[in-house]
Amino acid sequence: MFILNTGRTITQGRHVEHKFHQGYAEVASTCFIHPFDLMDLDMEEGEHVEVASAWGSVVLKTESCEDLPRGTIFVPLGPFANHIIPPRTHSTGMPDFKNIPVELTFTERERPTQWDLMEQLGGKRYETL
Amino acid sequence: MKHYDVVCPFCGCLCDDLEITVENNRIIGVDNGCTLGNAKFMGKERLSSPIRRNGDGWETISYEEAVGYTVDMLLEADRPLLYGWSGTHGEAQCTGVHMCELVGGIIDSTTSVCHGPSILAIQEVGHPGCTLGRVKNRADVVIYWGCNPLEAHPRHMSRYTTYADGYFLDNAFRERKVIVVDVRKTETARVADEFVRIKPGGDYAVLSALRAIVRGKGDMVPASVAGVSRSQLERMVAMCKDAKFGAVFFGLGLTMTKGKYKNIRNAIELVDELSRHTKFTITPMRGHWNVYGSNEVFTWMTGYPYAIDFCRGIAFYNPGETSAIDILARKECDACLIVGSDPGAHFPRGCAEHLADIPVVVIDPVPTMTTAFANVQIPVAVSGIDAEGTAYRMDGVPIRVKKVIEPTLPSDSEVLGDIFARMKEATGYD
Amino acid sequence: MTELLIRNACVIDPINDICGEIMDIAVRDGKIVESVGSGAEVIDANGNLTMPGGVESHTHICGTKVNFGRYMSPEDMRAGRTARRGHMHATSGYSVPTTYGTSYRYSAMGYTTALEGAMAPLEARHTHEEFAYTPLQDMMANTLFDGNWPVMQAIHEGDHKRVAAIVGWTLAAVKGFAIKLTNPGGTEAWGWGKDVSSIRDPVPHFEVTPAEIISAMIEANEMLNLPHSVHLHCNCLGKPGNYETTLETFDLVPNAHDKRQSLYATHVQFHAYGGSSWRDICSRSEEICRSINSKPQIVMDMGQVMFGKTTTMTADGPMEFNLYRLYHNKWSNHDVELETGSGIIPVHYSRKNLVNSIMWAIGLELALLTDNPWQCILATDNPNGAPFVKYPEIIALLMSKRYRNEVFATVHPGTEHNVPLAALDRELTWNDIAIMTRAAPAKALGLVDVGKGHLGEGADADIAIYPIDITTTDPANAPQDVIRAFAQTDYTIKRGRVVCCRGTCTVDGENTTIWVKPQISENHSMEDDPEFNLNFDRYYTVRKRNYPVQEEYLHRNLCIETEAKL
Amino acid sequence: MKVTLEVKPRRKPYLPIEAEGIMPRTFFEGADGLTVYRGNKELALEEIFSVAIEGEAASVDEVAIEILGDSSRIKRIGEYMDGGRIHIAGDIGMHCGNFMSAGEIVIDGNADAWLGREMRGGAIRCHGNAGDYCGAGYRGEKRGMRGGTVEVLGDAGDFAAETLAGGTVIIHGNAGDLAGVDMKDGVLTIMGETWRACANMSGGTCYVHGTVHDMIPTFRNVGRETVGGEVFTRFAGDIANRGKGTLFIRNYKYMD
Repeated sequence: MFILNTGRTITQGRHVEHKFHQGYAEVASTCFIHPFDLMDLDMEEGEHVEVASAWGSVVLKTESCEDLPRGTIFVPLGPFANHIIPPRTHSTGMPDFKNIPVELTFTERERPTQWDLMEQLGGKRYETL
Repeated sequence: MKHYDVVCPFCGCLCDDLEITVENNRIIGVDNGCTLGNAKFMGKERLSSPIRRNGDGWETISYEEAVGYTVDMLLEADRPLLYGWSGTHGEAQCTGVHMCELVGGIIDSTTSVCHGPSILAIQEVGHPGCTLGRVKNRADVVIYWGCNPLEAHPRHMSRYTTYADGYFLDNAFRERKVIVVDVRKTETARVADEFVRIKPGGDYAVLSALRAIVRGKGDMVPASVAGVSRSQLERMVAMCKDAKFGAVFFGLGLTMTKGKYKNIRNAIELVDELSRHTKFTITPMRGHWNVYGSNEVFTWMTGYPYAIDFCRGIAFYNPGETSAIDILARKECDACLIVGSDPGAHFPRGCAEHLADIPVVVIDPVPTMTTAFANVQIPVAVSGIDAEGTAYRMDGVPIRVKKVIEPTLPSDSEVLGDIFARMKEATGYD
Repeated sequence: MTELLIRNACVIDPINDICGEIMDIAVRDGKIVESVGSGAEVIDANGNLTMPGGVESHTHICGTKVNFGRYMSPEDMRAGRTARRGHMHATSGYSVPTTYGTSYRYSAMGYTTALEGAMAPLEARHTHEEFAYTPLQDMMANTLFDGNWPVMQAIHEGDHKRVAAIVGWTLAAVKGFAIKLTNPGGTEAWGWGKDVSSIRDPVPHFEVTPAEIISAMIEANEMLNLPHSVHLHCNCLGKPGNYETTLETFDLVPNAHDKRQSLYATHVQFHAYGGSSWRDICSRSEEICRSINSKPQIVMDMGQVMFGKTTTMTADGPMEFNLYRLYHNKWSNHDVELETGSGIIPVHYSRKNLVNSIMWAIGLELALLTDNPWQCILATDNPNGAPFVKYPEIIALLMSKRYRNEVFATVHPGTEHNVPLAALDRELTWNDIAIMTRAAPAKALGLVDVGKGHLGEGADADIAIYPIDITTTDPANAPQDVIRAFAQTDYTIKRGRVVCCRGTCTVDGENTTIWVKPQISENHSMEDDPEFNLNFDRYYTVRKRNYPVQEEYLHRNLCIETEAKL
Repeated sequence: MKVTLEVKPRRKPYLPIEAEGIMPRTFFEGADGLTVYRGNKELALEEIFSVAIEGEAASVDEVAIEILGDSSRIKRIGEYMDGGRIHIAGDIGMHCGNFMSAGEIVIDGNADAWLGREMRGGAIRCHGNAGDYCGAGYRGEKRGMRGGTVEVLGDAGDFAAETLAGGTVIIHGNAGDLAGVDMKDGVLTIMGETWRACANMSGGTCYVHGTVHDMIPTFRNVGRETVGGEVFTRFAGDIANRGKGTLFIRNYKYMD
């Protein structure tokens, strides 16, 4: 079991006003993980991982990061992270955007695009007219 | 043409020293801005006219039609949610409150997913704060707790703390001590004099321990608290007590983690305790450029800073019940107007799913993830680029954001003003 | 052209020496006129008490600190909620109501003009934004200079013209109305968690004393020819024994103006304490009033405390921290760079508490011991002493010895040994009350010439008609009738329109912001002063270019341009 | 008098119904024209409930209200209740028994958040689970529940008995995170386990018969003490605050 934290990063921030770009999807679908944890999972950096919480699962691309404590992963805030974040707030108004237990499994599946995720939730992709 | 001292409408720092070069009504250069602000000023992908979801696709519609749709949607709803507001200027937020009051809906801003918990804490114990210049000119100890300014507020340290000149400091950079408290070693942690790494979910315990040490009861604190040794906590307290002016800044690392607002309350009570020994202040690192403005406007107009429910005519406030996440996750609204915000991207999926089930109007200059859930989207001018108005910095200082290019689309206040006027007409309110 | 005729009004208009005369009042296009045509709208006052609209010369109702009081107090908000109705928006709050709540309640009490007591220049834009949502009163703002760096530096250099020049530039830039000093020097010391302990105690680093700041600012005020005088919240607020500081401060004040006072001392109740601790605190109202009675150059307001819950808020940051240590309730503080501070805590003044009871008595004593009612204005430093909705009760207390005795019997039994109130038999008259609630504040603020505080020809048609017949009501024996009458007008008329009728506001309203612009010669202008500009951009966190409040925030406004002697 | 209210099916079943009028005094005084709200729409009671009233009452305490059907989204039942009885056969929505001062509410199912918020007196018994903020206070108000009893036979959510200032809260199952946080007075009893109990408490007493996880590190261990035949570790705290509360715990674990 891993602990998922989400948060801002500068690259996420740079793309946040242009969310339908590929660059945004790249950034927001990155799973930062300690290199030793990657080794334990028998994975290489850049391979895809399915991250599953009690609320859903999503495919992300791994990126190794020694600054993280072992046993934790970090995903920039955005639609990918939110695909597995619980909508409950403990009646405080604020969801658990941090400190969420998740399971990680290697996958060969492609990452979805941000529009794929929105369509899974009942939305409709917007392509420039 | 060059515009000087332009205000950046990106984050709560509201840097007001940008230089924007404009040619043929297009921005071609940004000086002094950070990478986040620059990206916003240089952004190009805007919608040029309202769009409507049409079966399996999208069609462009007129402003007239879009406004009409919005008016009908709001007036027909039993419990409409009016959400967003942090990405627009104060004048538009005021109209939003009047609209909400008129239709009997719920109005909430992105506060509920950033510093809402800080407000709940302030409502319990108050807030010893100050404007950022007070910190810049005086602070010799700066604590960043659960925030990463180098990535989220890139100029915070250079304008207001570590790297800024201070009147009372000869060599500010050397004289200021920086303490970073976080669960991971962030970019900001790398430049800290002291990095305190906490186990996830352990902030509250560490804050309690610090308070006990400040009160002289350190001997009762266990040797290790949530991954932090007592000796490091004692060192931290000594640095704080020795400070002439200490400033705590905190971010989503405290508001979003376990315990939510109780973490902030504990941090504020630590600052209260330190204030008995020396000068100490605490400031939330507000995210959106005008999220604090939404709190100010909502407060003077309704009495409450966010999550206000007007369904019963009077203002009712109960974050956890009247806040956007809870309303959507519990499917407690039947229409939604979203202004300058992107819950599609930034809310947990359970919330977005309800948006797919109800009529939604989005007012936003650019297509966002929320566009996917919109029945209608109305593009507007960007506040701070081609529309002007009031914004409130993270410390409460009001600044007027400017217009550097001539708008080709109406501003938020104009579109909302139009909707409100039509609503008043339809309800016979003069 | 719109015309209005108020018939059968029993008018008290102290500025025009009218006291209880039954007469008609004619109004055309928002101004009082000699007569109107037969087509004018008619209001029958039925012989009821009719006065100029109330003028509030010290209240905290708009701006950063007030809004923070709301923001941190949802428990206060739920105490006074009303739904949207007709022209009235929803309101919330008791001691710190929403802007609409404040405006409607003042209007129901007949108030048509109000001075916000404290505005930090850096945050002036906020105050002006809230003015726009306080639609039924004309508004103006005291502007804080108690810890202003460039001002203190100029005082230290002995350059009082520069002091005036900086003040003049700032007032015009932030669209302020008057100079406010809150615990001068103390708010800067609070930047280090300290305070000043007397008017001779130098401010850390800046090496000027509160006394020097006060004197220099009085001089600057007159150089700038401002309509109002310096408006001072004395040092050492709320501290036992502080009356000495207050008296010393009063002794600093020259008689520098022929039409009005040279110093407005606000909420003097909080500055009239004897004793050396909370244990032996007592009233020194007699000494304070002796000083006031001999100094026509000073006008004060009461700062009356009334029992119940309220919220204290002031720019006096260190004082609020002391209160926090006393009450252990929630505490907010907000220092403003290079300028001032502020603090907020909720309090509950209890009649069972000896100190609170003494405070209650002192405020009344100040009003009863001041010989000339023009020198003592009725105010609670809203909401610090009490929410302004308590004014009718204060009026009744001042007009009725019997009512005072009744209330006195309910306060802490130790009170009578510490205050002279029980021995004071004076009962104020209707005319005294009219002076203390409209004529004197208008005169003190310098607003008589722009048409406030009186009903003479050419004055603004701001009129309050209270449902009481003063020819048949004996206020000394009917305090409840007095309270009822002053709590709600039959009609409040603003700019010639009925804006509130028996508590219901009848228009959306649009107020006027009154501000000053001193005309300063170019060689004293701070516009292009190199030193001022350099330090500004170096030490403020807002660029000088972005500091002035833009015209967009003014809406309807009245700019008083003054000829500065500079 | 027996009042039976059966919830009718609704077209928008998730929209909450606010029904603070539903309490014994209303029916005792005559409930003609009683309305409830669906969002901003004011509706006759009969639009939401099938209503049956039998018998008479000589005092408010002789009024018994029975609520049947899906009442999980009905809010504010029994708000300001001052006598009589309410029985809820299923689940109940938020704010049940807010500010109540007397009488009894029995819930057979689960209760949503803010059960007995700022309660002054009377009794609430919930046979299922209670949501967050069970027996807690209002936003910004220093003192929460001040009197009466809330008893939950199942589990309670987070922030149970937050700012408790009087009365008794008993949770027979587990209580979530920060039970008894900022409590000032009164008694909180948790039969199961809980997390970070009584953080920042400044008065009152709490008993935890199970384990406290992530125990707050600023409580002073006073020693073993037997209460009602059970051996507890007694703590004084919270010393981060002024250390005036008492906490009896069977087992505890710090986050070290």
